Amino acid sequence: MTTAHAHPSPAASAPGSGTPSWRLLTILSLSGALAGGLIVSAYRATLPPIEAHRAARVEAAIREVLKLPARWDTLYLDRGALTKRLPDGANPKAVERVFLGFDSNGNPVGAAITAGRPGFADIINLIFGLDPTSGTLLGMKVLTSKETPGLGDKIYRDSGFVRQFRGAVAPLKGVKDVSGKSQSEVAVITGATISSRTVIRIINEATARWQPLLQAYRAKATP
Amino acid sequence: MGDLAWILISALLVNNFVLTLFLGLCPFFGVTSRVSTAVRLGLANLFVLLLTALCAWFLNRFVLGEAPYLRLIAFIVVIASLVQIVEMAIKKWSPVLFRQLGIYLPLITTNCAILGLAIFQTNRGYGFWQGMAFAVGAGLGLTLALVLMASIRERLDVADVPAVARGTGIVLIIAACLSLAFMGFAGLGSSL
Amino acid sequence: MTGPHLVVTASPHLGAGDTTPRIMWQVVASLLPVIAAAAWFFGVSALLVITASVAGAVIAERVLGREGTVADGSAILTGLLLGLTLPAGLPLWMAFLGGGFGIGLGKLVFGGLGYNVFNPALVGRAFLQAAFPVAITTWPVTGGRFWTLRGDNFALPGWRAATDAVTAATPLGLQKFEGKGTPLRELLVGNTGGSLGETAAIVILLCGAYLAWRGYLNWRIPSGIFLTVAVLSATLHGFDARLPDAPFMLFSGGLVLGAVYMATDMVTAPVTNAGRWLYAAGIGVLVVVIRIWGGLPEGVMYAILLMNALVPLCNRATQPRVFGTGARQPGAAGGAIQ
Amino acid sequence: MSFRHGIHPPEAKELTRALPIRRMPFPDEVVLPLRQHAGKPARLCVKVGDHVERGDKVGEADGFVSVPIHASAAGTVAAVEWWPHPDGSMAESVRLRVDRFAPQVARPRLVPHWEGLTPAQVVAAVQEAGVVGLGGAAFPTHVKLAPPKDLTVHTLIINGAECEPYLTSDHRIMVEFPERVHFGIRVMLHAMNAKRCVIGVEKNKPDAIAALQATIPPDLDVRVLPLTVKYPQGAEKMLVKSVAGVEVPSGKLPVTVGVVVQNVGSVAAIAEVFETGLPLIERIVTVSGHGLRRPANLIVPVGTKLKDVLAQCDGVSPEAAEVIVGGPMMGLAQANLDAPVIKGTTGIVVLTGRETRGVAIYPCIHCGRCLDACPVFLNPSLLGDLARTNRYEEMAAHHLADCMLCGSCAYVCPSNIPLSQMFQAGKVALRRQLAGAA
Amino acid sequence: MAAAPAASLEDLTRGLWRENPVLVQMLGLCPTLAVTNSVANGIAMGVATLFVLLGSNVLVASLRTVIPKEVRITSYILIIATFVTTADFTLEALVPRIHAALGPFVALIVVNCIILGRAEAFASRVSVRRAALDAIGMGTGFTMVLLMMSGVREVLGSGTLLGMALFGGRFEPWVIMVLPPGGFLTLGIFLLLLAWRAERRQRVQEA
Amino acid sequence: MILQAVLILGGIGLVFGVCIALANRRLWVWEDPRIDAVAGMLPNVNCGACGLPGCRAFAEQTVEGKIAPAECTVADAGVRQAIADYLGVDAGQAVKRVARLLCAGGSDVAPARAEYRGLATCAAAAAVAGGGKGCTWGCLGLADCERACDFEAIVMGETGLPVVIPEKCTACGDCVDACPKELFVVLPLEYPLLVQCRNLVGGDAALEQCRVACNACGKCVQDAAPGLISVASGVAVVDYGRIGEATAAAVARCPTGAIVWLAGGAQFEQTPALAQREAA
Ligand SMILES: Cc1cc2nc3c(=O)[nH]c(=O)nc-3n(C[C@H](O)[C@H](O)[C@H](O)COP(=O)(O)O)c2cc1C
Ligand SMILES: Cc1cc2nc3c(=O)[nH]c(=O)nc-3n(C[C@H](O)[C@H](O)[C@H](O)COP(=O)(O)O)c2cc1C
Ligand SMILES: Cc1cc2nc3c(=O)[nH]c(=O)nc-3n(C[C@H](O)[C@H](O)[C@H](O)COP(=O)(O)O)c2cc1C
Ligand SMILES: Cc1cc2nc3c(=O)[nH]c(=O)nc-3n(C[C@H](O)[C@H](O)[C@H](O)CO)c2cc1C
Ligand code: SF4
Ligand code: SF4
Ligand code: SF4
Ligand code: SF4
Ligand code: FES
Repeated sequence: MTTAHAHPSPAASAPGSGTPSWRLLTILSLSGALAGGLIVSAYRATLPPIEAHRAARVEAAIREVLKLPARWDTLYLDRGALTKRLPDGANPKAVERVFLGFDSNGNPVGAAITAGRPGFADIINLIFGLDPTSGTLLGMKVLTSKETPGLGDKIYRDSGFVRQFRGAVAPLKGVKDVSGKSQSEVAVITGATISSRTVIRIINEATARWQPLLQAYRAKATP
Repeated sequence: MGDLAWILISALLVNNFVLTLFLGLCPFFGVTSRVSTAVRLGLANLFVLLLTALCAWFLNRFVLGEAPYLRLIAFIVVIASLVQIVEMAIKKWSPVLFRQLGIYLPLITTNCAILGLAIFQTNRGYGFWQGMAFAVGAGLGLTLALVLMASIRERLDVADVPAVARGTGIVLIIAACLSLAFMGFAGLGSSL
Repeated sequence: MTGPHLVVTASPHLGAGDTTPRIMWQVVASLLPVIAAAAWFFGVSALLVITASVAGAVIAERVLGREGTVADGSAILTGLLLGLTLPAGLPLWMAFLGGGFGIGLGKLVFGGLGYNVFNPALVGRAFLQAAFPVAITTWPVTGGRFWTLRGDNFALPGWRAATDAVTAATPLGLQKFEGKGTPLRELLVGNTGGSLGETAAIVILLCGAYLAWRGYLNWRIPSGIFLTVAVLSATLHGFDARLPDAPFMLFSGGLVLGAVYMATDMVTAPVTNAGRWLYAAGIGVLVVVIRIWGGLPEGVMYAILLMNALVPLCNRATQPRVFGTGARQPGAAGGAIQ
Repeated sequence: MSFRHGIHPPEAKELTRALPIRRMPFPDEVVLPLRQHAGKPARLCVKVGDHVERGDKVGEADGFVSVPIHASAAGTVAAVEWWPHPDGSMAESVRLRVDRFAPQVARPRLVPHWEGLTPAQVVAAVQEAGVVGLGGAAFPTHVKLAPPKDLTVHTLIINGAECEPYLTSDHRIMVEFPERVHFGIRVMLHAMNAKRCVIGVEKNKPDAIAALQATIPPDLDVRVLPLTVKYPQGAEKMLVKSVAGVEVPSGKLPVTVGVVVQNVGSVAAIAEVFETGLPLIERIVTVSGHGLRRPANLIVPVGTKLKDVLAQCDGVSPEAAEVIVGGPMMGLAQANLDAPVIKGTTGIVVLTGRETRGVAIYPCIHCGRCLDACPVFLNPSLLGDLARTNRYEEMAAHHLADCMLCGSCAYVCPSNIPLSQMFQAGKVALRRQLAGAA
Repeated sequence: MAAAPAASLEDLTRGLWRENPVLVQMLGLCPTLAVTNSVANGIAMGVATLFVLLGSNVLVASLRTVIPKEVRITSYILIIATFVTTADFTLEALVPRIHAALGPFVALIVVNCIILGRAEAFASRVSVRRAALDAIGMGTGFTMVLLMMSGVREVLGSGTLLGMALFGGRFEPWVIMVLPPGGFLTLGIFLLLLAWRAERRQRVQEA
Repeated sequence: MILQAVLILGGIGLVFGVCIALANRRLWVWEDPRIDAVAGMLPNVNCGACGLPGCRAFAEQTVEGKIAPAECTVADAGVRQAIADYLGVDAGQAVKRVARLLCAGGSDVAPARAEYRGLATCAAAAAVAGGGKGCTWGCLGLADCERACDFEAIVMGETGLPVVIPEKCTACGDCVDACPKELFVVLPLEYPLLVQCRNLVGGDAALEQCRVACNACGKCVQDAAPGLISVASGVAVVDYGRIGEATAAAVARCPTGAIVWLAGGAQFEQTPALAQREAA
């Protein structure tokens, strides 16, 4: 690669002259190798803690929304069905997945599902626990959001709001005042109606999508 | 389709690159004294953004799958080289445009909006068309912000701006007002 | 000849007699009925909030502005209009801050009267809305005794308002988030929740008609806004009956106050009549878009601010066609500023 | 019958509307600037000490777009020197001590009879008689009577609009001498080989309309057209639009659309010239204003000092603040009452302190009133902003050249911005820039 | 090359105020505005930038005789990108929360004009020592501005400093300060105040 | 891993290296880099004193050798020398020229005849009855020239006349363009003789308008070298082509002081207040 603007005098006006090409190439290759080497070493050195952090974050989220399961399986979506095995040749990062949790007796307690959609400011990503048989929610945790501090961020700061999802039955309904008549009612936060309704909508959409898949998986796994 | 529309609208208005994400402030503050130049720079940026989205998609898809750690360096090198080629082309074919954009053309390379687009696109796992929609939205959003700022600054050219505010001070205040106004688009497309 | 003491001035030696301060003070005067209506619905709190925002605006103008500009009345007008867009229960320190910010950063840094690009009252309000989104969306109910405060008006500067007042959702909030309508009569009379000046549509329309008749506001702007909003919302309502109908869209929220008093601020509106139609249509469209598809129940303020930003371009696109030429003035190419 | 935009200033014509024209006595001294008309100034042709008779030339026409200057009274040339001009500058002038005892009577014809003259000879005679447009611009009338060969004139438009407040001289001419107007039309039509004539008169002069209507000679195609009362109805291009419905292209003369506009006063002056055989040495001036003791419509010898004319009207009242030559919309304020009445002086208006515009100027609030007032559809608000920041080239790009300085914009501006003054200064600056570049 | 102590001091302090990259040179505004909604973010960003600046300046200065002119920009970008990637990984390993909050802006240090600008305009012409001093000065100047900005924005916008509540429960935070307009507003007001001070000082001097 | 990294980076580098090399060959436009360098050294105030449209044009012409570095009167001697050294040419010589005002009629000696009200600029006032000043040629004192000067070389004096500070004046000619009365001329500083009046009225009439007017008495014409000064149309005119023959004797008998002997200095004796301001 050469840059065009650095000719010191009219005499040197022929393009690319000055330094011989072989030298440029050597230097570039050398620096490329050097850069690559440095980066790779940095990557190697930091990979374990980074992976650990990421895993810990996922783990904490799953634990929270599945009410402390004993262990969990990762189920991948492969050709319209859930499987435990990663499809061949697929990039593990690019395949959609859910986490199926079990209690200490080995009974499934529910699935942790991640989902997202645009909220008030940008996309809200959350994870929630779902008992696929009854449609009962086990918990909800917002992973990332950019909602307004003081308003929209109540969807994860307001513990009252978050607590409502534990035990609620999907599909949920956002209301201003809970009548107590239905298990599906969730009171939206005043001043953050949009954000709260987005949370509800994410859960409803994700439930509609994953519940049948999970049920089918369970049906297949039981016999 | 709805997804693409949201990506476009979001990058254009709701999460405007300049006014809410703070990407591309150098041209926003530097090259907005005349509307005509701002339009051209905006469109040049749109063009480079499209190129970038294309490159990023290509690199992510075919080159970097195995080596995510090289993402940044690959992006920057590829984009820088591409822009350099574009720059030479403009210098050759439109010397007037080249002179007007002056030193800012090479700076498109070192412009946050470009690299930011590539990074966002990667982090959000956008596919090809999503990437294109994102680039178009971002580019138009950048152009919109540049043109608005330039038209306002042209108006202020004949205003009696107090000495302390002349220069960058007033430009930042305008940016703040524009950014406030763009808050009106918040939640657009998140329809309940 | 020892003649008279001669004065020489440029032609024309006569003037139409209107002056900028007179226009401003006339608009101030025309707001008095609106303020009275606010006081009727929200009691003493209304007057307190308006006073605080006027004080903020005037003090900023006095301290930061050029000598003697308070007398032109524009700062007071800004303060009044800002006050009228605020909820009655707002802590006074916030209203004061809004007035100061609006004048300081919305007007004086641009060079003062005539040079600002954005409507200073709305810059003040947008600032407050972004800074204190909870306080500014806490809408007290109308009615009640005159002397009862409608909120924690006297919260200490910097302190949060105690939330004990009776509040209600605005008609727009009700419509957007709960799908509940409000009777048109209530909207027209103003017996609904909302900011001080936005509730009594009828009073504002009457005052606006007076101003338009006197030539102090350009009738094209409110007409264009009302027309656009009516047509658009009627069409959308026709497609989807759950969306609000045109009368509701017209008379709820700040549309009437915004269209009559704020979009018409000539400093921040286009100078050409064609540009004004364009500007008005833009505001109308944005209001409908934000109200129906946006995250906020109300979009008048943002619509006006956004169109304020587009005013230079509106002007540029609508330069008059010069007598005896086929061509407009240089617009896009030649660079019409303003 | 109107054009778009424009304004409605108070007319204030009642002060002199009904006052018959009267002749003022000769002053002791007249001052004849050699530059009284558009085009090249006249060339001096007398020396100090020379004696001249009334109607004798003191200056020769210098080229085609120029006219001679004639002595308006018999007397002796006292000096040839720089003298205050009503446009505010100093001009080379012939100072004539009027011979008190000279008979000032009609002399043998200096201008030939018009019958039998070819159009070209009429044009030459008109030039020799020193006739210029009396509507204010003082453009040599014979030039307008000799349109370029490739253009034909189908209509002569007579400008009887007199839209300036206070002024009534044209009004009185139309009321008192309608036949003279028609005679002038006859001469002009002959000179231009045109057939049709329209006299445009604002509707606020019904007596003038009636008088003209009643005296139309049967053999002439003359029509009297009542016009909307609106300023600047009398501006040439506006009048053409009102009367003929066409816009004279920007930068072009009315003759390109086949019309020529002449002021009623000019027409009457031509008639008078051919009737009396004397060149243009006097004119009718409205002297009016609330700062004046006794307003009047006067026949004033050209060259009479303003102070002498004012003295004829019993002088100015104590409240008088500003003396304007011309009307209050476009006229020029005078710093020196020694300046003389010249051929283009339509009126002298004395305003009181109360009438003059205020001093406080506010920034432009973009109310757009000036855009709605400007009859040539400029953007005075923008031009004003550009002028304030000395951006003259951009003003030119925004058609400053089309501005006719009518002052409508400044009249309506609530911020009291002296827009037309700024535009005039801008035009001067541009002209100087051009001159500098050349 | 033994630079006089005065010159080294000059290299070090230039970036702090007189040629402050943000306030005077108007460089690197994107990160300055984007990440300053909390002090922790500001510090992390400042330190990361300082690290990259120091690394690249030193490397560029030490390689200045080796790198041919034709490929110098490319080489600088390579060098910078390497340091940035390293910084990015390190931040994610050490302070994952802050790394997440900074979003793409750590990676965007690559295109921060300050860094390329210093490499090109300064480090490529001087000794390693001077380049290092300059990097420290500029980096500190940048960090200082980030600290000032994020201090104001966090205190007003959240009522906290480094996450610790300052005013007790009844403080009403100015949410705008942590929103995008608040970034523009804070820097704008900073610049207005600076200009005002400079003007006043000049007036005092004249009087 | 390292190998992979190197391969990828190398691959990318190679592809684009080739692209750019190709592009370089086909698209590259040569521009003399010295222009940028010289432009960088110039003051970049784009004042036009050199007679060229801006500093970059000056840089182009210096590089081409069409104009000597010294012609930039704004740059100080060091900068001019630096440019000259850089280009290996001679810095050249430029005559120091300054703006001179052709009027001395301050408000103390040249009274106004009417009170001008309106826009406080000379250009605007000049269009209104000549600004109301008794002498219609004279300075209106509304400071258009002061505002036009980019170098703060013009200060309005006590009597409303602009005072040019020769040290700061770069002879850019902005004041010449700005003054609607065309009262400025740019002359070499060393030219000693100046008629500070443009009033064409002669004799006592001139003195009525202004006490320092040139009344065209012709005394200076008699006292100077024959033909050096002439009185044409009411005002004395110096033939600067023959300025070398000038002596101070020419101004000795001027009854009004309209003609002055400057001896290479500033034009007006600075008033005490002005001098103080300057000293501060
Ligand atoms: C500055 C600002 C920020 C806001 N942020 C959010 C938000 O993060 N989430 C949200 O749902 N609504 C947000 N809103 C929207 C309003 O608060 C909206 O009125 C509210 O969602 C409606 O709730 P309500 O029906 O309880 O009034 C915001 C509004 C403003 C002015
Ligand atoms: C430079 C100039 C040239 C003119 N040439 C002609 C001409 O050739 N023929 C003509 O009929 N009128 C000519 N006119 C006269 C104009 O048509 C017009 O009558 C005159 O400018 C006065 O009009 P006003 O008072 O509306 O400005 C000319 C005017 C000017 C200023
Ligand atoms: C704004 C404006 C108003 C004018 N008003 C009149 C008027 O009322 N009457 C008139 O005779 N001429 C008026 N004129 C002058 C005419 O434009 C034109 O010069 C004149 O009618 C031509 O006739 P003349 O050459 O015989 O004077 C006006 C000019 C301008 C620019
Ligand atoms: C009809 C009319 C409406 C106005 N509306 C506003 C307004 O909404 N906000 C405001 O700050 N000033 C308003 N003003 C006052 C004035 O124009 C304003 O202070 C300027 O924007 C300050 O430069 C208005 C003035 C008029 C005549
Ligand atoms: S003076 Fe010029 S700009 Fe003003 S109204 Fe008349 S023509 Fe239009
Ligand atoms: S009339 Fe005056 S205030 Fe109104 S737009 Fe025109 S110049 Fe501005
Ligand atoms: S010299 Fe000219 S520009 Fe300067 S103040 Fe005098 S008249 Fe005005
Ligand atoms: S007479 Fe001469 S010196 Fe006096 S004011 Fe006039 S031009 Fe100036
Ligand atoms: S720092 Fe973001 S574009 Fe320059």
